[in-house]
Amino acid sequence: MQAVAILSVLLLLLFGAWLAAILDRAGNALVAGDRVRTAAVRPLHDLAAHLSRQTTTTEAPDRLNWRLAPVAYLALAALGLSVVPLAPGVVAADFDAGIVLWGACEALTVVVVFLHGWSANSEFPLIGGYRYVAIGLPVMLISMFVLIAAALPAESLSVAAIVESQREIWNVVRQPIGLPLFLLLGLSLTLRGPFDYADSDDLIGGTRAEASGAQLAAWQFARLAMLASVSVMASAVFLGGYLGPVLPGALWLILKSGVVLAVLIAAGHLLARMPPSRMMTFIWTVLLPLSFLDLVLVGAELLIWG
Amino acid sequence: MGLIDDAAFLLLSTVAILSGWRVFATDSMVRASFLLMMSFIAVGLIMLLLAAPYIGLATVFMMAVEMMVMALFMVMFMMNPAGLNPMMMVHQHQLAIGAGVFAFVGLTAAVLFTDLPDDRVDPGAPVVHDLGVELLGNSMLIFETAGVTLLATMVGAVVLSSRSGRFGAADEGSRPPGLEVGGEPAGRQPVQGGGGHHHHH
Amino acid sequence: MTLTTVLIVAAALIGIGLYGALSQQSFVMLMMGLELMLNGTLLAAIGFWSYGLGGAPEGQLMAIIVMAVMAVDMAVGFALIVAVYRKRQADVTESLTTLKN
Amino acid sequence: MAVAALRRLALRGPVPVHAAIGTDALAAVDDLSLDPRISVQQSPRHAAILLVAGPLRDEDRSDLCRLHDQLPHPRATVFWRTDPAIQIADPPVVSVEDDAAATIASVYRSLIEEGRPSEPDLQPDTPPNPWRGKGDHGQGGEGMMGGTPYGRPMAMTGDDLRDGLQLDPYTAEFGPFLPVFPPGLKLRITLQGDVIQFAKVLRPPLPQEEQSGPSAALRRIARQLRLLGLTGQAARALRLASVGDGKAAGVRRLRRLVKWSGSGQAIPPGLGRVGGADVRDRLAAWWEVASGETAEARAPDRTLVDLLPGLEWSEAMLVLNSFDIATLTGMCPIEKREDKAHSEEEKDAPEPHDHDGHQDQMRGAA
Repeated sequence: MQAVAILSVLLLLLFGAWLAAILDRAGNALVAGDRVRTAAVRPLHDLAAHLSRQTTTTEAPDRLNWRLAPVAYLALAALGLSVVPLAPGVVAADFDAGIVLWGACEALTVVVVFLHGWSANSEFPLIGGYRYVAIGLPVMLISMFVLIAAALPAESLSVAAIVESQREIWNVVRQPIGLPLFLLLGLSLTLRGPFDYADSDDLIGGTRAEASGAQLAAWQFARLAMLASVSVMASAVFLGGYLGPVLPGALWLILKSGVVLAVLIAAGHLLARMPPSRMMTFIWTVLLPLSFLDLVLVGAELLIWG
Repeated sequence: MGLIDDAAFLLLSTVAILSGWRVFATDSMVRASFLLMMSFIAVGLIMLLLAAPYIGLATVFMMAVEMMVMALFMVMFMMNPAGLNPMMMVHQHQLAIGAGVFAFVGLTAAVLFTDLPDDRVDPGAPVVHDLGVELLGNSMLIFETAGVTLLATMVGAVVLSSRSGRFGAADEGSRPPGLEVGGEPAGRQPVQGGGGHHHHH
Repeated sequence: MTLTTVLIVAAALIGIGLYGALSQQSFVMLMMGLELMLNGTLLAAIGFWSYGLGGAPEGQLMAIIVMAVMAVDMAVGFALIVAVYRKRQADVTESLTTLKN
Repeated sequence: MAVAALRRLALRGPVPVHAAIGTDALAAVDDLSLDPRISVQQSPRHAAILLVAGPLRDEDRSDLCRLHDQLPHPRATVFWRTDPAIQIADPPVVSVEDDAAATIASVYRSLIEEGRPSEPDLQPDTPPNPWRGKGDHGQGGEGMMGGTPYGRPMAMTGDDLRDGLQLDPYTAEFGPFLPVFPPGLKLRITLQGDVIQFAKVLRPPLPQEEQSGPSAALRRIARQLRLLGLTGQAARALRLASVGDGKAAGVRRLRRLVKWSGSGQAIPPGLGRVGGADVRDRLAAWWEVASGETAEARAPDRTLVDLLPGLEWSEAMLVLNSFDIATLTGMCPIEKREDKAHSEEEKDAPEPHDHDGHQDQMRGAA
């Protein structure tokens, strides 16, 4: 069963990244008022174009870390996804402390993105890396609070138990602040839209500005895979995961994750990005207190009705 | 299973010790920080083997954040954070090596000559659950004390590191160190009339 | 993997950490030595808990305390570095011959 | 076999192009970017074709060479609306006026499929500052600090504008082909973290045609939207700008879409205040012009180098792109010699280091 789960995790990442690439392009075309002329093979064209170009280097980069960063990013996406039950009893890594493992992956993602920016030895990637640390760390704090809030009704840190605790009512109904805050984390983890402080256009691509060829392709793929991973996690923790009538559980999980993926991509295209200092103020004064409030409300709710 | 555990332990402890040693042997400060993080991650994974999943993963989680901050401080405060210039910033080197070796040998001898208990934790025990019950049950006072200590630390850290102090700006009359002990201030000179801050444009 | 091997690994980490804490001139590097020693301590605590206490939760509590100490060490250490740097623009131990000012 | 399949696949996507924009070519490149056959990339590292659009100044040529060498192989250069500024390929590819996209696509095809040789480096792959063999370990520095190891000046301390912590500032030259800058602008900027401490204009922006009217306003709005991360909306603005008439309804729809994005709140209030108007006001005025109304122009009362210090990088880019190019040029007086008014500020900035010839760094040329 575990072998099936591990294989499914890898397939889910691959398929999710592909779907995300297609939706991303379609979303951009929709917003731009273009004809949506995306095709299922279009991500392959981009991949082939990247692979047909040289992977350049800079003067005296931290080469080991630079080349490893995309791989590590992808590995974190896979590791984070591995604690999510894909169907009743099918989970690649059945930890008692699954949520903590996910939290560790979030923290390490910040490290990996910083390293990707740092090791290129060039200023735009470096600024991108700095900025990402400044924004990424507080966003991660927020996500820990909402995840703990989601774990409270389950009385367990295991993701499987959290899914099971939603048999009667989904967490998104019970704790409505949690899901939007967690989706913000998703935007931040995947360097997307309003939380794209690492790879943004005002920094000429930020941490990936000096990356080219196969390395760039790997980095972009890792970002999309992480997007898939976050979507699945969000649907497991807040939308009841594999729970649902009639259809088999795995299908429900995929459907819900697809919806979350679409919402994340739409948010990335529709929302404007603030300058980082303004965003810092917003996070520390509005979003973080909101996540405290979420935790307090869930605690009160469990005390009264639980 | 025992063999796999042993192999994993061997691998992880090698990583932990090697990366711990490389921390003080690499020129790049950023690499040093993340090597230390590697060491912590390896120790965290050993704890997973020792049936302490929460503590192990929490170590990984905490150390990733802590070493990220550490790396930023390295870049901020070191002259040569990328290690492009080779460097050796050590003092009392022989003594330090001696102390390190002595500590290792002493502790190892103590370990080897002590009759260690053998009361293995039951693999099926709900350790995370037990820990939670303990933290918010019998040991709640200790746990809360740790929390309050951390809060006090945060307040103290902010007070210490902020510029404006009770008696004016913290860098007022600040004086850069000399190139040798007790020497003339190097680099920028203290401004006449006090106040390390220059005009702000 | 026995308690003995776990403790020897912990001793090695403590030894390296002690070397770092004693030999490094830079404050930040010095703190890394301290952290490495605490890393060894943490491993030893968990090792004792795992092999010696038969799963009594107080052992894990000990580890949590060590982690809290690490966090305090980091935060206060960095704050002191910033404060000293503001005052003296110094980031190595040799620059501080006195605690005055 | 696999390689051939890979090439065929690669050819079916759009051509990744990086544009080096010269005089009177900004609007043309904006229009070109809407063509589905090509996709304009911000970073030269992500492109296969370098498009040189519009005439350049003589002094920009060495920057162009450096930019050219940053493209990964296989690469080619296409000149458009200009004579070949630098000798690269023989013969150089010059695009016809009306269909640059077709030329670019055919060059790309021949590059990928038909064995057109990739263009070699224009500059020798040597470090700009001699360093090899110097120092105790041949690293170029003198001891642990100082010197220019690997051609990099070691950062020394300087005041932080925000809280006075004296940490390492970093000085580099940006431009003249940086996509987030107006074309031709070259600045020497001292950064601490991502905060600009000091800026100096080395070269003013190049003049661009069409500085008034709804289309020009929409193009400027598009640049601003791109900085806010709204690439789709920016493309829509450019599309509206490229059609002649009957765009009032389109502009209304776009404006609503942009309003929902929260861009109004995203720009900090009071940012880049010049002549009583901040970035928000200037953006609002462009929307008025884009909707066919008129907005009064305010004469700038500050220079660019006064505006930028203290701003964080993305704020600075918002400010920089909130002026039309004629106004911005007026704000960029070139000081031949450091006059009295600026010499004091100069003193604060660390000794600027020359990065010319830093050929695999993007700072100078990109």
